[in-house]
Amino acid sequence: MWRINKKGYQINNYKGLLGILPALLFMLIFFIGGLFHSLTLSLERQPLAGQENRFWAYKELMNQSFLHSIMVTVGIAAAVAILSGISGLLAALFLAERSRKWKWLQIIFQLPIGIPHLLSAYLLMQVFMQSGWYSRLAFRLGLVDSMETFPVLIHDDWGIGIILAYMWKEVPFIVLLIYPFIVKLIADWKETAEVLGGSFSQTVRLVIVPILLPMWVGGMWVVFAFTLGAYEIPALLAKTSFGSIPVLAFQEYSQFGLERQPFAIAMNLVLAVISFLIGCLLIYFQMDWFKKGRRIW
Amino acid sequence: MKKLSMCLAIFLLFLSGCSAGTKNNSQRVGENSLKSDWKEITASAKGSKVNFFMWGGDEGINRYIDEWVAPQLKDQYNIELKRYPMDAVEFINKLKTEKRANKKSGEMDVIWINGENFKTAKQEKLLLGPFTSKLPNFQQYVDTQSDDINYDFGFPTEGYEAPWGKVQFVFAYDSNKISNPPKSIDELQAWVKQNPGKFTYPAPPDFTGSAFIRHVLHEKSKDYNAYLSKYDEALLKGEADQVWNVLNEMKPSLWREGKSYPQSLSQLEQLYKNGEVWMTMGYDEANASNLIKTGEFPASTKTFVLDKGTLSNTHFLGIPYNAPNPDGAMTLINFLLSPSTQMKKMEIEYWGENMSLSVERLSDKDRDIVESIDRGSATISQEELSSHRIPEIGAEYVQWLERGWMENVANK
Amino acid sequence: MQLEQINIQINNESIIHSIDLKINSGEIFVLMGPSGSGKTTLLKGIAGLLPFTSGKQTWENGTGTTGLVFQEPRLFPHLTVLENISFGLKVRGIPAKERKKAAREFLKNLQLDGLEKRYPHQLSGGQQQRVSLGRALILNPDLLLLDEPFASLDTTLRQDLIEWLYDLQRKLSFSILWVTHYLDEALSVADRIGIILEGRLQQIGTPSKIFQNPDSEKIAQFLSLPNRFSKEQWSNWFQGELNVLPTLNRGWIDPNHLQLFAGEYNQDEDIREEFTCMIPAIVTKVRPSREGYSISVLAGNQSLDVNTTGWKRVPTVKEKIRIRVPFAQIHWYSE
Amino acid sequence: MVKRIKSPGIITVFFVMLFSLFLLLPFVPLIIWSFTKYWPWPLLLPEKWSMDSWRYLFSASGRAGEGLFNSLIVAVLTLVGNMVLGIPAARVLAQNEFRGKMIVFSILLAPLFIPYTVSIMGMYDFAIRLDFINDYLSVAFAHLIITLPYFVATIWFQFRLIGAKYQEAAASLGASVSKIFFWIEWPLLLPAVLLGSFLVMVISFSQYLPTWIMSGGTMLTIPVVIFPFASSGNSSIVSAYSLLFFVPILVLMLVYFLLMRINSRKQFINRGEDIAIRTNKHSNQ
Repeated sequence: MWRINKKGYQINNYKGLLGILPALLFMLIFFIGGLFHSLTLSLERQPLAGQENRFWAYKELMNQSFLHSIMVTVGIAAAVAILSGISGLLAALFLAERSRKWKWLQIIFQLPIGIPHLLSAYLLMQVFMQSGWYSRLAFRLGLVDSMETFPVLIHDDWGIGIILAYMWKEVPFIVLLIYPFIVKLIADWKETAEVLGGSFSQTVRLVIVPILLPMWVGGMWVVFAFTLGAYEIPALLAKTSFGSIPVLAFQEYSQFGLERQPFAIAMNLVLAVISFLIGCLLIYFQMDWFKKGRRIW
Repeated sequence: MKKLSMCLAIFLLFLSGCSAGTKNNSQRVGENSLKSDWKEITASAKGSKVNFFMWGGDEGINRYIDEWVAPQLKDQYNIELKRYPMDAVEFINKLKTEKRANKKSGEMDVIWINGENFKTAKQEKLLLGPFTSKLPNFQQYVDTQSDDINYDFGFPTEGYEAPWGKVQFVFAYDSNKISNPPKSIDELQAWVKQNPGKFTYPAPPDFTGSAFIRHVLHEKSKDYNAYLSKYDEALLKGEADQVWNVLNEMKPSLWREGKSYPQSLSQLEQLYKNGEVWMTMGYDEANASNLIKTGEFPASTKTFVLDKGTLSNTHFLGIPYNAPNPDGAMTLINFLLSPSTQMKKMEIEYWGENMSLSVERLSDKDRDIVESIDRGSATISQEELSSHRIPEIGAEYVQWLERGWMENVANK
Repeated sequence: MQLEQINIQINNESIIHSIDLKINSGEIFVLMGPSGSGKTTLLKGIAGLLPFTSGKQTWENGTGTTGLVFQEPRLFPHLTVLENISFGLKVRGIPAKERKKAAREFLKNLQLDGLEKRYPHQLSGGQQQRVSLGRALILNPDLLLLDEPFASLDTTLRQDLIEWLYDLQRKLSFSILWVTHYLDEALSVADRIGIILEGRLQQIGTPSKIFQNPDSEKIAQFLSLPNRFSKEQWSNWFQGELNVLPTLNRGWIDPNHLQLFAGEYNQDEDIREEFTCMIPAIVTKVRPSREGYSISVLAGNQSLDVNTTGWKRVPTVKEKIRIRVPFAQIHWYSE
Repeated sequence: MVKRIKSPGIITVFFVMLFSLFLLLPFVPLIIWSFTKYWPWPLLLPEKWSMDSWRYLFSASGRAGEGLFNSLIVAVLTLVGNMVLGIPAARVLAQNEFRGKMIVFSILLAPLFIPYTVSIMGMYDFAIRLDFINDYLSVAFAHLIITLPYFVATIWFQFRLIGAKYQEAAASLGASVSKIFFWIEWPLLLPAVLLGSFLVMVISFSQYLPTWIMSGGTMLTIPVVIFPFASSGNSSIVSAYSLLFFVPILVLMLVYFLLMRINSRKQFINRGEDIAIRTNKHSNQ
């Protein structure tokens, strides 16, 4: 036995930690390095454009309309995250309850996963625009008599089209993420709760959702961070003056010359910082939840 | 953790070392080509590969390059042509970054540019240099003295780019829905009021939308020709308000009450195809005919120009400073400027676009052929187009207008 | 509670066959059976987790409630001890104040005072299982169903908890249907024992009845009764016809009732007025036990177990000995 | 008494049905659009049908084959990178406790939680200096950044489920570390590796910006081929391309389910669903 402890299976062995090094270095160099390099780029002086101050890009950001843009971007991301989270949870619960009989439903819920965001924006535009397919269906059903009477869902004032397109992509993502855990949790706890008199909905509310919470919220966070930084969907579906930051940043980045690129990068960095701060808050909560026994494994 | 921070430090050193190296000027790979004569160039281009970076959103243009140009080039010069679909803004940005990173050998041999892109490229020394004088076809068939060859949106070309084609801005409409299209911006304004929701234009800085607001400027300006000379911000500032007024007056009767605009010409065309709007527009006089041919536009689509004329411009082909195969690039450009290649381009089957060559310089036989080419049902006659042509203004004005539109129209 | 002709099928596979069972109020009924015999299925059926395919479940007072405790504690990991215990009250819609008060009071019975704010992963195994029991008991079930509740605990802890639960049950006098495969557990708590084999309830009776008169060889085998032989074998050893009911064709005898004699046969030693026989045998194994020795012998080709009390003399392996069998101590049963 | 499970309310069913339609219906006009060029409002179905878009797709200009091929190569390279970097990292994270573990884990998962656009803008600058690396490889690098968090998380979770008991048993029988991995852990890990690989390939297939940046626009994967059309609004061709894009995804899905089925026949697996099934079997006794 002594021999095995000494040279056998490497738990708590310093050498055993080597395995993480390649992945860690890779992420440090390319991801963190890229971030850092972006930061230095955003702090570049642009004497040609009359920008001598190192922080000119950030100074220029401090104005009413950018603040508004932050609110809009964060608001949309939060709305997408929360709506996708709730719908995804409900759908996953439903699928987990009757997955055997309704296997085809699962397939439907996994379809959008493979579609890039660009195409999803395109797909949704094709159906939701005023001259889109749903409008034609509504016309056939006699619900509208001209395309103008069909509600404005794409390029609208409230970003409904954007939210719909993101939900089309992200609800299946949430389902994919939490479905196996819900199946496991139901298997683990349904009987126990039933024996104590809990109905299925009580089991879900009092047991499954609380235990799932860290994973579920984590998934919503991923959706939030992605939505915050993604370009394709607002670019295609937002109204002209909507002010989504990734779109503004990409316009600056690609259309107004090299000297405006630091400005574009600065915009994106602000988003990254917001995402990071919210992330820190979440990690704090996760640790707390973890202490309180909310873990699946 | 110590190790990690060391790695990070090394990496950062590496990065800063790289950016320090950027400041040195590099010698150009392609300079030799610019010094060689045509024979040497074609000889060294034999058997090589040319990467052609161009906007890839049109099926007809792509087919023209891939199905007609590429095989011919292979046959005649033994050069392999590879088309890469990319927007001009994107490859100019790529070049800029490559320049900053001091990358000596890039990927692009020939790029399709004009206007702002060309200006940026030339100003930031992203182009190889003056090369058009080397091309036999350029010398022989192009009207080297004309302004639309020597100026690209008011910016002197100086041989840094070779003209590939000429296009003119036209409006398109469905003749089943509109019998009598407006002939001026004023009439358009009136028409829009009568037919609320049936007209819109792409939001600048989209290329087409930007051109549309320049037509407003053209019609409202006291002296449009003043814009053709040196950039003067005060001049534009003085007249811009009128432009915004016109556009803002139109706004409540636009599609979606002007609360939103199509993001691109394609979105506008989509609206037109679906029947949401009754009019579209574009910087290509043959586009409507093309789309009728492919079945995307209703056959009743017609085009018109404004009485005071519409903008026209020339688009060009350039060679980046770090082209891996400048000899092949020049051979390709020369081939693209040959009469037969240009005439093929005019055919509605592929592209339908006007050629950049001067018709007067063609042989009699070729001239007959050009005249017999069918340019499609919606394309208006060459005479009418030529007589309603107005020149483009400087790229600075264009950018100023684009930003101004966002501030004064979109966000109002 | 009474069960009549209960059948349970799962996926068209019959697990429980026509079971009739009555559990009186205040009694502890222990259900024993090998794994796979359908114990858990029956429990779940009674608890309402599985539907009965056919049959009737009735209660003395019309309706009744059950509480089920599993082998693993199955405590909700995200709830404190107090919250776990009051879970059942919560789902019944009892206001927070009341259920907390009830749960706190109940903690004393569970000997868990002071632990109410702990999370399950901060408790020992025994504490966890007590919480699990408390969680079911606080609902005052008419019948508590226990599915090998202490099987995963170590022996001393198990015995302590059995003791504790027994006392609690006698105090609060609820009835228990207790599934276990530990004989000692069964014997120390059971008012009655039921044996279930292959989905059929084979025998019900008091512990002593079950052991003295197993209904079949299968049950005897399950109970691992020692020294089981057929009537023919016993007749051979007793050299004559035995005075037993003809339906009872097998018999077993406890190793403690067998006596071991070393050396030559001595008539004087056999003076008691008893019907006995002596079997010559060879010692094959000797193991010490708490009382003395537990010895395996071979008589012909039959193996017997004999216990000796006291530590006086130990027969050695391969030694020739004889075994004295008192006929009166043999328990007869039918195959 | 335990309440019997009621069938879910009509509202729930309605909600799920509505959502299924929401997910499914947009594909209908997509398919129709790929077979027509002109389809104005309010026609529910076009009057004229045409195969032009499909013909174009498979013509020399359409580059469907080239796009598929390149996408596949990049995806496979990305997958290999994920295996090489991800599995050892996940193993360490799951089986070892060390100081700074939270930080290391956060760094590996960072691209999930911090919008990576900004990092890619920095990488853009950086990528140019790496032009000695093969295009396929450098694109795979960018995809690796985006996919690695998903892969590591999936594998890590499976390692946690497996626990250390089998490895300890094998070690006590004298198996070496490599043998433990290949004989014990790998088979148990397989379902997670399959799921992770599926995710990685699907995500890699759909990347536009990173592909574009790292190759300088020269790597013609399917999204890069589609993009100019998507922004040009040629509905018919975009639809045809989108459907083409769907083919490898569907094939992958099929392969995934097939492999999972083969695998689960061979052994008991600890994935969530299987646990459920196993628990049910257990309770059936």
